[in-house]
Amino acid sequence: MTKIKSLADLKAMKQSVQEKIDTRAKGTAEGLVQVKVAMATCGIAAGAKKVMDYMMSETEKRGMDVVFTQTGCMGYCHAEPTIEVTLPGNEPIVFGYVDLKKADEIIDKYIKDGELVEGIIPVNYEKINN
Amino acid sequence: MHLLVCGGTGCNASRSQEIAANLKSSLKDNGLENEVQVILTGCFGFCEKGPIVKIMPDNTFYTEVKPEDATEIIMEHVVKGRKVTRLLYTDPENKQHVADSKHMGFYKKQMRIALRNCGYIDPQNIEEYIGADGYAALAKCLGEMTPEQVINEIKLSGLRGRGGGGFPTGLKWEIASKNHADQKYVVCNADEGDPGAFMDRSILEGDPHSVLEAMTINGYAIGATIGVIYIRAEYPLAINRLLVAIDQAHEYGLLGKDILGSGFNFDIELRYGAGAFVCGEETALIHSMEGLRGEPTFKPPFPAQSGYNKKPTNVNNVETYANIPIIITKGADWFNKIGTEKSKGTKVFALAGQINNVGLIEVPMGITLREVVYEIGGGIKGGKEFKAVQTGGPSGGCLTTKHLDTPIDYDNLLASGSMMGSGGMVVMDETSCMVAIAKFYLEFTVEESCGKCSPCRIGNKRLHEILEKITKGNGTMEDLDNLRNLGRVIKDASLCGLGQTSPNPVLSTIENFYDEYVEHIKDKKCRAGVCKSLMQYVIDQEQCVGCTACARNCPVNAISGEKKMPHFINTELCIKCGACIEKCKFNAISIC
Amino acid sequence: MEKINIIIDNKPLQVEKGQTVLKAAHAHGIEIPTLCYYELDGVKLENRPGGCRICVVEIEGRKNLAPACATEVAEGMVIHTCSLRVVNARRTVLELILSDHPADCLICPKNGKCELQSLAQRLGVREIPYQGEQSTYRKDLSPAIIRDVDKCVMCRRCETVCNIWQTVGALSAVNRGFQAVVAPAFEQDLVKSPCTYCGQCIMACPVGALSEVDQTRQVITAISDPKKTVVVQTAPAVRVALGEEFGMEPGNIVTGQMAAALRRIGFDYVFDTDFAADLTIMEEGTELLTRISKFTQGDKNVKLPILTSCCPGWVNFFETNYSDMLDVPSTAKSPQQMFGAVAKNYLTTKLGIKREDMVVVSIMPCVAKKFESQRDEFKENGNPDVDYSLTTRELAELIRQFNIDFKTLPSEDFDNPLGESTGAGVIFGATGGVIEAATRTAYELFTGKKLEKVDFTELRGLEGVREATVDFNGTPIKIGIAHGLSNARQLLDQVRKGNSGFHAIEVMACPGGCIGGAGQPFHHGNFDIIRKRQEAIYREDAGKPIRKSHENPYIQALYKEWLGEPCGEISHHLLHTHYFDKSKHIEIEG
Amino acid sequence: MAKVKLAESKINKIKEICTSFGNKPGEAINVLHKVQGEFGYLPAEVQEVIAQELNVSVAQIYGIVTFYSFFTMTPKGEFPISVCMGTACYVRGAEKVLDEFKRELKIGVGETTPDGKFSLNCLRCVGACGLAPVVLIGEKVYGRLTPDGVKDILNEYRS
Repeated sequence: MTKIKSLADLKAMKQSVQEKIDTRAKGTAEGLVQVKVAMATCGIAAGAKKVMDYMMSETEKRGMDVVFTQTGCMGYCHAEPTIEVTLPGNEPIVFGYVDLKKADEIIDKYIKDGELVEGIIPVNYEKINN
Repeated sequence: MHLLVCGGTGCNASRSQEIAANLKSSLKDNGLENEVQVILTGCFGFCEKGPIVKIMPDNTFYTEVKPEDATEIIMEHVVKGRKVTRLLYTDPENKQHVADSKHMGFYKKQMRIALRNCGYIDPQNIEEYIGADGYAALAKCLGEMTPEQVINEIKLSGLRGRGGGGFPTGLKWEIASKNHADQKYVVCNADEGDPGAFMDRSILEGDPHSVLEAMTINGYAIGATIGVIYIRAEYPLAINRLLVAIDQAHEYGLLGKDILGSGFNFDIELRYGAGAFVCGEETALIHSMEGLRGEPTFKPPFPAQSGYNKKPTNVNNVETYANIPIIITKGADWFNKIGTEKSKGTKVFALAGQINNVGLIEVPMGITLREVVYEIGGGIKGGKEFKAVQTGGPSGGCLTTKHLDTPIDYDNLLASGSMMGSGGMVVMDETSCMVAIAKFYLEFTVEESCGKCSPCRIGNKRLHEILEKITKGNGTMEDLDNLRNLGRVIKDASLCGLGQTSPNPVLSTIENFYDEYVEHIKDKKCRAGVCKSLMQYVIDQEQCVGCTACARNCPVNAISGEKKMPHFINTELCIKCGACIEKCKFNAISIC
Repeated sequence: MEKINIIIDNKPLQVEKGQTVLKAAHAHGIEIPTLCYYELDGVKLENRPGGCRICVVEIEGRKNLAPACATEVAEGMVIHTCSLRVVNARRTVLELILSDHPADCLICPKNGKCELQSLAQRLGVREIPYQGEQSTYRKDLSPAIIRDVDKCVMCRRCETVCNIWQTVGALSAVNRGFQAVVAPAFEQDLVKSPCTYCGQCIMACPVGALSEVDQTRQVITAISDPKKTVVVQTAPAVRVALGEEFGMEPGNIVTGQMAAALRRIGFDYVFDTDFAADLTIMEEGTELLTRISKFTQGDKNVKLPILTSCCPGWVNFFETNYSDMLDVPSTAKSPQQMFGAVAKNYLTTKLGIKREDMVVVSIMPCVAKKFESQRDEFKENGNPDVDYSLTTRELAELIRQFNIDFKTLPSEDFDNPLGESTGAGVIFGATGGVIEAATRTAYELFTGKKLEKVDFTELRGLEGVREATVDFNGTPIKIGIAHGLSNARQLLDQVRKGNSGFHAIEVMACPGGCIGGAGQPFHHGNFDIIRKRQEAIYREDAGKPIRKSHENPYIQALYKEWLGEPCGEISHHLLHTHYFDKSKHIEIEG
Repeated sequence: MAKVKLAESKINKIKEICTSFGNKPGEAINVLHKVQGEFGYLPAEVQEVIAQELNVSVAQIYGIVTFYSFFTMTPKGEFPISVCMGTACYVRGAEKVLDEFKRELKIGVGETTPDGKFSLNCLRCVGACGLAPVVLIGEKVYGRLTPDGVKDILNEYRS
């Protein structure tokens, strides 16, 4: 069964996805933390998968409500693996050179307490609005 | 509150560590060490104005901060909440201080159009793509536009092929649409073979649906119902993501029969490349798709007339396609305001080599090399001297300090003896020998030449041999003339784009680094210390303490000497591997 | 034909639309040099990969030089064929090609006939500034063809001929870049490939990368041996081409001079393969008639159509590609081998000499004949029926070596009894000739009537595949003709399906038949030469007093004296053969 | 009659792959990819079977195999090592890393160690330029490699 049969279907789907994303971004729903892991060849080669798996299990262990998504290359190939953490109501922060130790630190300090840790990659471009 | 101090190489060299330390101690003095944290970050990519200190959450951006400014920042900004105006960034145009870094022009240096979704959405979730306005362009085309209107929009946008040559995309589509046939094809060239370029891979891995959507639009515009993606087999992840995306698009009715109820059918299949750079050339690519040796054929006929299976075929590369959906949704007028007069939009570059921020960047056409290297790229690694940037890979040439302020677009690059190519940008410092670089690229071309036409098959081999001779110290001045003549003839007389551009690395380095060639030939010297035959390793008898580390690590036992006595290198035996230099703790070994 | 206006070398010209720059220029007396370009217009064979870049010209408004052979003219096109830019590029490209080509011209089999050599001469190359590594490969010696690919210039002509015209698939471009070369699979020797030894690759090769095995030395040795009786036979197509080797116009018939020259060289008997061709018709024609009558009587064991088996390239081809149909071709040996069998069995007895003391040499327009003569089934205790098979070119070489002024040589006749032939034997040299000759005889034998018109023009021509139905007094006989193995494949595939409806099919591997054989003087792609040879063949036929094989008095005598009847006991042993499965079989290991 | 011998299971596998692509000559490259994926390399006998199944000359198949660097006729080692020689890796010292591999393994490029454990090859850009110089062992990517690190990496596989 095809899910989108017409323009209206597409628009409806866009709307609903947008809402979901917005909800996630604004973190209105019970202070959801969002973590994106750059999973392109560079990232994976540098160990992004391991980091993501580790963070997922660690946050779960600690009972933290974190949504993980994989995404494509963020462009910071020099600092792979890179992850982007968005705390409710905050600008996204990108961390580079994330190994398991750094992942622990990010969970313990930034995700838990909003305390920044070293390894931030300053974002140097604007996102265009669709 | 957080104080972010740039810990990038450039800023580090300008004592950013010291700044951080001073900030911390000043905070302590004020008893704020628990409320405010000082964090060292990666490079802000704004090294010209470094060191940088950024205050969060108010986004204040202090530039050219010195260690002694730390106290003032704490006292004024943190304690009293007043910005330190003199350290704020000054907008070069209106000379105004910019308090909020969001308003700094610097952040507009990069503009992500083709990469708009890379790093934002989950590439394996079509719903996220739809949420990011994905497939809206397709819906617009199918629902509101005629094929002619679609082509016209692309023509108006001024988009040019991002794969190398820069042929106007709209015009290409128009030619293919005007050739009538019972079957036409749309082909996405994802055989990114340029060593040092990986933007296509990143797009396919990060945003596969944008390519699928664009190909479908392309199919609608020219009247094709089958799309083929020709992708390098060396990109397993990209292949995987594409396969998932194609499945999802089918499932959601965005590929297949009667898309969005429009009656338009379109399907996409994959074909795998098998490691032949020449297959980036569209006629070679088509032969490879047909299961043959990927040898190019003479054009005309163009693929738009007779391509895959002898049917009209439109070939575009990945990055070109990634631009299409957003041009349709935002309109040609939006797109053609970006870039320069003849090169519209943005270009993705893979910044690599001796540069701090190796990575994928997307910049508007017309940006200068200086901005790319020193601002976005964070400058040269280890604070070394910038020497050249190689663009366009084996088809391109080198740009040097004199080109630092030339706006980058198709025509300017061509005029400076290089080309846009697929967008590899390899930055080189003084440790790169330009003769060796030319040789490196020629080695590549010799290996990748298909062998069909004589200038490329034999000519490039000869170019490589002459370069080899020069790097071995056996060159003559006559060789330079031969390189030039041969290079010109190969460009002029070769069958396809590979041969027509393969001498560029040689010709442009001769043009820009003539002295370095002459040094190799006349003085038998390689200033970068790369050409082994021209080097000799010597142990400084004063510096050497006789620790024997070098001798123990020499793979060919060329180093001798008594313990605690200065050592010697037997230059006859030495293979110039450099192992001794790496092991010497006393800087006693040098190359001359 | 629509005309358009172009300018070549400042000359405004009106040329045909759709033509290439090369042809448009040629039509107006401007000869742009070429190397990889090869065309046999008569059989629509074309090789223009645009790869050698020798024919590049400057077209105003284009960034790069364009190959004249592959560029179509367009209205208003301004072309320069000898601007400084073009001349420099052309010469540099040639110097590059020469830099990767052995300079052993003096001992090269193509010396004096090499297109690269002429090019170097024409462009006045005196030195090669770009010296460097030369590609080297193993030399490949097969029974008929020598591959010396160090000399290969990657023109791809042989590849095109082997794959497109012949569909043999022995050769392909392999490797890439500087290592690229044309070779059989796994760069193995030709003997391990499906090569049919048709030799058209040799004809196409502009240089000495492909050549035939030279046996002139062995022949001279045999002639000088007083113990040996050396007998020579000459194939029909040789007499209409040999003159070209001595500067005569193509189409000159030099039968008499050839016989005279052979005698001066020292052959003891100068005979004619045409005689054996007549004999072939007797055997093959009888076989055809037997098959037809058995077939019409409903004999299920009989296969139709019958396929001719005179062409050794063709025989190799069906043994490799149609091994499931080995009972379809005629079992009659080729004229060369019939001659050999008759010479070594009948003539030896007649002359009272031992088989070992007779050496049979054949002069053939063919390279595959060298292979055929070495087949095991054509040997008796290791002694072959035909000892040496020379090409037309090798004969010319012999004639020159023996200080003979061929042009002024007075004509002489062949020796008898194996020197007399009919017009039917002569036309074996052209495509459709064998089947026409067979028809002339079969008609009379089948109908018992005298044939009024011996010229079956419907069977002649140069179309790759031809079909005709001949009325055998109320019985329609459907005949198929193919020259070129790609065309043969078309017919054979129909036969394999069982719905062809043909009674007889003639196949020749080479363009135009034996007149375009690979042993003939090089035509360098000038198909007019083949056309003129073809005209000459039919002229020779028309001038013959007897034009039907069964009317050849020496043939009649041979049957009376020795063979008995066509397809009889002796024929079966000496004049017929069988075929082998040479296809590749995938077998389970272990 | 020329014979090509191959194990039954292999013949069947090749036939199966060819059939899955409709035995079309135009699918030759896809077929070769699949078959190489199955057997690790493309020996002559395998090419013979493919040629027969796709009804093209084996010379043509060999022409394709030798054209594309991805296809190989020699079996690779248990752990195939590929050193990236893309530009980014080259300017960051890939050559030195390659030299170290050669020295450690005592084999040249395109060769396999006598014990069949390692084979060494160069390839052009895996697209992980940010990690230059990059080496692949099997599917695993090692980035930011120095000659010093070569021995340690090999030791991971040597035991």
